[in-house]
Order: sequence, then C-alpha cells, then structure tokens
Amino acid sequence: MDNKLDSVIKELQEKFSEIKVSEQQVVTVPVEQLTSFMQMLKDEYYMDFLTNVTAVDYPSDKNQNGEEDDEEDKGTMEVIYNVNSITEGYTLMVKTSVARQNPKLPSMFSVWGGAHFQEREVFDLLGIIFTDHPDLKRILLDDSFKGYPLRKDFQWVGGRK
Amino acid sequence: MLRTETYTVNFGPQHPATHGVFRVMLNLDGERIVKAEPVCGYLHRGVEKLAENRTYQQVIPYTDRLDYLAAGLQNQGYVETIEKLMEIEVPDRAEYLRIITAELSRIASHVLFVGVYALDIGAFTGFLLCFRERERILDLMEELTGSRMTYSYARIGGVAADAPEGWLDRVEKVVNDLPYYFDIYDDLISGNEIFQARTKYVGYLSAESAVDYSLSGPTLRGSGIDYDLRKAKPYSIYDRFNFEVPLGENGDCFDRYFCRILEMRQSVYILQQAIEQIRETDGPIMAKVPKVLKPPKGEAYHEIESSKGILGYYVVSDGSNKPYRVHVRRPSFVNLGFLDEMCRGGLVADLVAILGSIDIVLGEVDC
Amino acid sequence: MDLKNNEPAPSELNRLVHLAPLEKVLNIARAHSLWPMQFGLACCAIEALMGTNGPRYDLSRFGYEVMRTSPRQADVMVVAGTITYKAAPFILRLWEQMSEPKWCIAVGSCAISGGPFVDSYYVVPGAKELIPVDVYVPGCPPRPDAVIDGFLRLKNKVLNPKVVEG
Amino acid sequence: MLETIFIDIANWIRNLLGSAGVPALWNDTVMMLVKLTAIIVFILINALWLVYMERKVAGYMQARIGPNRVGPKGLLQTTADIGKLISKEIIIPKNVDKILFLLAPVLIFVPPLTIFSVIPFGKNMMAIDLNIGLFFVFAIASLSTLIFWIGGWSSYNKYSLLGSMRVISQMVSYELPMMLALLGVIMIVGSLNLSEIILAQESAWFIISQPIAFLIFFIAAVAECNRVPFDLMEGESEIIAGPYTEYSGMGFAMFFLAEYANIMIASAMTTVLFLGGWLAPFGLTFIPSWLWFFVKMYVVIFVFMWLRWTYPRVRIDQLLGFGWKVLVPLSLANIFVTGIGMYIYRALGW
Repeated sequence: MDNKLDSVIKELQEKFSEIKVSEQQVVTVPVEQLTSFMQMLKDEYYMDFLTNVTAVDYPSDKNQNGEEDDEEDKGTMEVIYNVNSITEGYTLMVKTSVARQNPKLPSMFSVWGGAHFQEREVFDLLGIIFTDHPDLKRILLDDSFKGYPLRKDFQWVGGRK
Repeated sequence: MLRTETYTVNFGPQHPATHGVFRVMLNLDGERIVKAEPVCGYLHRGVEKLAENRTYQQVIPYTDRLDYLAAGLQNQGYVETIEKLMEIEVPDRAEYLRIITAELSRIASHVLFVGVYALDIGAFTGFLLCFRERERILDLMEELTGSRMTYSYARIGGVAADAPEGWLDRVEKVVNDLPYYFDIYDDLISGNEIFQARTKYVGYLSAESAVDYSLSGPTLRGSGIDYDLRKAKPYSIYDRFNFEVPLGENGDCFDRYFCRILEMRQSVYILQQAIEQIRETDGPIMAKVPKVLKPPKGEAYHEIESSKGILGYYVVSDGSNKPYRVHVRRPSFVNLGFLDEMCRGGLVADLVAILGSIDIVLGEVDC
Repeated sequence: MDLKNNEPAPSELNRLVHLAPLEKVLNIARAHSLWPMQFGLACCAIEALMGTNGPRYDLSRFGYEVMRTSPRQADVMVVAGTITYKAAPFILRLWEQMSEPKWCIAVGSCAISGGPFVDSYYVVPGAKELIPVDVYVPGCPPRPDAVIDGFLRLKNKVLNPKVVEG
Repeated sequence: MLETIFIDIANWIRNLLGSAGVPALWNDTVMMLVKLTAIIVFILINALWLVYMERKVAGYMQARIGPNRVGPKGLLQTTADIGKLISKEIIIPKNVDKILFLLAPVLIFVPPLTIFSVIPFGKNMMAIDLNIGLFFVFAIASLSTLIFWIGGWSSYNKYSLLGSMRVISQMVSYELPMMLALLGVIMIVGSLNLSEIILAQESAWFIISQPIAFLIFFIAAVAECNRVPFDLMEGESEIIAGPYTEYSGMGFAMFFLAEYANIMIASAMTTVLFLGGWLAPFGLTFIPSWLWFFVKMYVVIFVFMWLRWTYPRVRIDQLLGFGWKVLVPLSLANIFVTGIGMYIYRALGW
C-alpha cells in the first residue's frame, strides 16, 4: 500500500515541480496549482473521497516547519486536505498555505462535493475564504458573531467566575 | 384565480425529530419539500479551541462529549492519534480492552439509533424497548469505567484500568444475549410492513454522490460502497478479527437502517473473538508514557471507523504540553451535507425518515 | 452570580394567582402531573429524557412520562445540556411560550454552570443566566436515578411552596 | 334485577316525578336531562379511565410499570392531570382567530355526546331510540372533522395548519369506505335502527357473516380516531402536536379527552355493528346485557391500544392511497358479494 503511494507521489513530483513532499508523505502544493493538482488526484489517481478539510493558523512567530516567512511579519494559514482513495486504498495529506492577511484560495467543491460543508466550517472558524464556493456563510456560529475563534489571536471572555 | 405558493417552516431547533438542537429550514409546497436547508451550530461548544488550552490528557474528556452515544470510539480515535504522533506502542491487553469498549459503544449507539429511528417513524414501543438492551451495555461500561455514558476510558498509551474480576464473563453473557434482542428488533421494527413502506425507496442516495459528498459509515455502506476502515485500513488490532462489512443495495433509508442492524451482529462477532483472545493475553495495560506529555513537533491525522462514520483527528503539536491545534473530522457533520438533495421532492414525513437514517449526534455535528 | 438574581422577578410572582385552599388542592394535582417538554440539548438529554423513561428507571411510575413536544402543554422544562449563545434566544423563547405554572430543572454540569465548557467562547454559563431554575441535578451527565430525584424534589417544592419562600 | 337496574332507576325517577304531580311534558324533559347527564358523566369518567388504561397498557407493552404512585395503583393519575390542566394558564397567542380558537375545544365534545345518546348500552337501554340511528351516528361523527380543522386553522401556526389539512383529507377518504362497508350490514338487516341491527345478530354476529366489512370498518375507524398507525394528525415526530400545538391548559385537555371519547364511540359502534352489541354469547345470559356491552367495548378498545403501541405511522400519501385504492374498491366488492349472497339466500327460501 505504501509502495503504491510512493510511486504516486513520485509521479506527482514529476508532473508538478513546485510541490514539496515531507518525510511523512505530506504534499505541500502552492495555492495557484491547487485546483489542477486536486483535479488530477481525482481523475488519474482515483482519489475520490475527500475525508477531511481543515486549517491551522500560524501567526508569524509560530511556524511549524521552521521555514522563513516570505512576507514580513504576517504569518500564514495552512489548509489541510486529507484525500482517500476507496478503490486503491491509499490516503494522502495535501497542504497549502495562504497569507494570513488575505486568506483566499479556490474552493474544492467542484472536485469533491464533500468540501461543501467542511469548507464552510473552515470559513466559519478561521475566516479563510474559498472563492467559487456556492454558499459560503457561517455554519456553526451565528451570523452576528465577530471574529474567527480558531485563529490564534482570537480574544474572548469565558464564563468562569 | 387559484394560486399556490411555497412557504417556509422551521423544523426545529426544538423538534422531536431533530435529535437535539438542530434546525432544518424547510421550503414546502403543501407537504412536498422544495428545499431543506440544515442549520446547525446550536450546540457549538468550541471544543477545538478549548483543546488548545488543555494538556493532551485533559482533552480526552472533551472527546467523550462529542459523540456522547459512542464515547468509547471517540476516546479511541483521539488517543490513537496522539500515539501516532508520539510513536507509542500500546500493550496488547490495552488494545483488546479498547476494542471491547469501542465495540460495546458501537452497539450501544446503534441500539439507540434503532430505537430513535423507530420513534421517528412513529413506533414508540421500539424506542423504549431498545433502552432495555442499552442499559445492560451501560451497566458493563459503568463497571469498567465508572461512568454510564462519558467513559474517558482510553488513555494515551493504554487504558485507565484493567477489567475488574469477572467482568469479561459478564460481557460475554451480555454479548451472547444480544443477537436474541436483535431478532426482536427484526420482528418488531425491521419486519413491519408499515416501517418498510415508510423507509424503502425513500431518501435515495446513489453510490456516486455518497462518495462525492464524503459521506461515511453506514450511510455510505447503505449505498453499497464497501468502505469500512476496520477492513480497508485496519487500525489498532482489527486485522486480528474475522468479520464482514454489511452493505445495502438500494441506498434508501431502509438499507441504511438495516446496515446498522447487521453491523451490530458483526460487532457481536468481533466482541466474541476479542473476549476469547484477551483471555490469553496478559500483561500491562499502559505503555511507558511520561507524566507530562510533550509530543515532538509535528502533526498527525488518524481516522477510525466510528459508529456514525469516519472519525478523524488531526493534531498539531508545537512541542509543548498542550496541542497547538486539534481538529475533529466529525462524521455526523459531513454526512449532513447531502441532506438537502436527499430530501427534495419528498414529504415532510420523509424528511424525518431521512434525517433519522443519517443518524446524527448533535454534539458531534456542532463540535 | 449571587443568589438574589435566582429568584423570579416580582412581575412573575404576581402572575401566579393565589386562591389559598383551592391552590393547595391544585398543587397536589400539579405536583403529581409534571409533564416535561421533549426538548434535549446534549448528552444529558439522553439520560434525563430518554434513559429515565426507559424500562429500567421508568419515570412513568410517577406520572411524569407524558412528554409534550409543544411548549404550551408542558409544565417542566428540563434543560439538559450545554446552552450556547446561538441556542440561548430560542431557549428563552420556549420558556416564555410555556404556560404558567411552569418549572425548570437544570440537568447536568453544563446547564448548572457551563460545566467543562465554561471557558468556551460560545457557551452560556448555566441555565440560570436565562431562566429561573427550580431544581439543579448535578452530574456530567447525571444518572437517571438522579434525574428522577430531581423530579421528586420539584414535586416537594410544588407541594410545599413555603419551603423555598423563606 | 341487575339486568334492568338502570331501567329500573329510570322508571323509579319517572314514577317519583309522576306521583309528585309533575306534568308529563316536564317529566319527559327531566328524564331526558337525567339521561344526558348520565351520558356526560359516563363519557368523562370513561375517558379519564381510558387515559390511565392507555398509559398502563403502554407501560406493560414496553416492559415498564406505568403510573402507580397517585392513588391505588395509580388510578388517580389522570385525575391529577386534569386537575393540573384545569389550573393551567390558557395562552391565546397573538394573531389567532380568537373566537374560533376558543370555540373549537368546546365544540369538540358535542359530537361524542350526541352520538352516545343513540347507542344501546343494554337491552332497552338507550337514551333515544332513533329509527335512523346508524345514519345519525355517522352524520354527527363527520362533524368532528370540522372542529379539528377549526382548531388547526385558527391557531395561526404552520404545524397546526398542516395537521388540520391532514385531518380533512384523512377523514374524507376514510368515511367513504366506512359507510360503504356498512351497507352490507344494512342490506342484511334492512334497517338503520341500532337496536334492530343488534337483534339481527342473534344467530351469528356480523363479524362472522361480514368479515370483510368488519375489517374495513375497523381500519377506517382507527383512521377516523386518528390513532396509530393513522395518527398523522398529531404525528409527534413530524408536526409537533398537529392542530393542538397552540392549545394549552383546558383547551388541550378537551382535545385530549375527546380523542378518547372518539375511541369509545368507534369501539361502541364496532360492538353494536359487528360484535352483537349487548347480546350475550354462548347463552351466558346471567351476566347483565350492559356488562356484556362494556366487556366487548373494552376488548375493542384494547385492540386499539395494542395497535398504537405496536405500529409505526404511515405517510400521508400511503394513507390516502390505501383508503382510495384498497378500501373503497374492497367495500364496493363487499356490497356486491353480499347482494349476490342475499339473492341466493332468498332463492333457496331459507
């Protein structure tokens, strides 16, 4: 199973020169190529099942991989996709990062319908905007809620007295 | 001149068929559904944010309260993720105990589903009868973990306590009794003509759209897709057991319902094997884990097959004793995504049948 | 939160008509027929509304099993579960829709004080912030026995209104 | 002695009034009032007791105990419930049609009360001996449809409206097969008088000679009473409480009790039409006729409850489809077969 995935990743690396692959086989894709990359995953590698979409906020002082930020003092947000293949049995973690100041990336709804709710959730809790999403609005929090709670700089008052 | 128009009905948040605080904004034409828009978040408690301010062990009780009907599975999913992150080897006996609690949780959850589904369709007796069986399972869990619903039994690196003396025998007895109860459900509920008329060919879900919309669990398998993580990508020690993955044929409400009934019977097989095997397995129930957990920098995504579908945990560690980010991929939440399309053209009563057959738990939907 | 705020507002007190001896008889009737509203928020609802009605605990022995789904016909609001800011307005509304006399039982830590979620950005710390609570049933979630005990305490309270007035 | 106890009481009152010099017209009026009061008390007590019985039956069917705390064996449970409901606040929501909203729960008891005045509880035991009894019963019973609808319409609530529309369609489509099924019985008896229908069953109950009619009638009766599996009107998991959603306190209690009064009527009619009414089976005439009537009625009521606690609910289109596509043709066929049977019967000269 892992061998299969290895070969898939190798092929992908040949096709997309910009992608980075970490030791745990996490693929990092630049935002610009995300849609074509994902479409290829689905069409050519039978990755038909988008399990999970989530995002992590990395303000400038925290960067997980120890990489340097391109922009000065802005930080990034990483969007993580976990894609499974029901037929082939392998699973792949795809990452992309967007600037924290202007978090925008294309929606995966056109590739996998399952992105619909999960992207809405990411938008709701982290404020990442998925362009072309058919119905991008808050899903868990009410519409009048201010701020995005899962961002690291979110300030709130708990009920503890 | 005669004129008809659609109107909007708020189905919920307080409504007996929504299984908690969940709202469906219905656009109705007479009794036909034109549009059904799910509105969730009434139970959004911010677990993911809270977890960032808790130590790794302190997160375990919060996972209980996500899917409170099958807390054992939630615990298992979370601790296995952390173990994957820290590369901890769990002792065999602990694995078996986890499997037993997980499968018991699965049965308890499915039993409740059967009852609540019967109630949704209108059979009140089925609802209460299912509690009779559920109580027996809860008794076992209470004896083992001290709690009826929120177990917090799994620990990072093992389980909280070994099985008390004679507990396994009692589990075996209950497990051997269960198929008899399932027969009763088949007689009272599944075999009922009206029940079948209400659920068969209702809420059709094609295999393609089920996969496309990332639906999982019995909802997916009801459409005939063989995708059970216990079989497809065996985690924990599921590769040691013999069992089958029940599949539906038509992808309607009845198939989704019946898949769960069959799944319970498979869980019984797994439990019987697990009890047999754990008797021969001695040893510690906890791996050597430091008191203060500080996983190395990195991330881990791990998914298990919960009673509702694929339950994934994504944990990012920054090297401190608190997780940097915890995300839960909740099956109930994702399964809701296709509700609108499934309901369109149906009647109000169909919505109840469809929503029930997805088997959502609001704690999990809203996180 | 101090205790004073827990008492019902004076206007609400005035709405309860006191007819002395008749009221006593009616109180006996009320105490033995507390119909809960079928309305569950979270985990506790499984125990408090479903488990107690199940065959083992059988709340119906006391005659409290008639779950009304419409708030108009219910007597007791069992707040079982976490109240979030999104849910708070409609819980308040449901409470206002219930007809007098009505009572409230807060079941579980979350409904008492916010429980394990008290630090969250989206959780109301307890039902007492919204509505007057008559009986608190602690636990996370409480056992059905405890919920039945809560009902019986409420029964006592209805039978002896003086007990709580002082 | 026991057989005629109620008739004796009635005669005693009549004689008492007569000996006191009350004119005959007044005497009759008083007697009528006494009888009606007796019926009202009878219905109310029975409805209360039926609620208790239902909860007990439900309890035992669900491996529970049921109410057992208030009074001996919980017998006073429903009394306490009614006591509470009387004292509850009656909410009149904004925007409701006030007059109709308040009128509906009052009117809901009129049809059951009226119907019970023509039902023979025992030999010669009926308030009014009407020669078009059967016709009268169904004419009045249809009225309750309207009253449910009034309640749902005036509530200004979408669930109520849905529920009341369901009531209308359900009642209309099930009254037809009900009547048609009874034509078989009427053809055999040749009379609409309920007493004569009972007497015609001296040799064999109509459940034996008209089994199809019985089945259709019973199914339709369950539907007319809005009981499971046809309880679409208040289908709790779908439309909250249907037409009663907005009713609180006594308004709701009236609807609640009327449901049981309707069950009593349905069971009483089943007893009269198909189970031989007050006729004693197997020659067990030492048991008074009115007791037989109650025993049979309660057996039917128990079946009603049994159904309720076993079956799920059907969907509205299935309900209507079943009524129009199955029951109506079946009842028409039944009339046809009965007619042929009667022709052969007469030709043979029995």
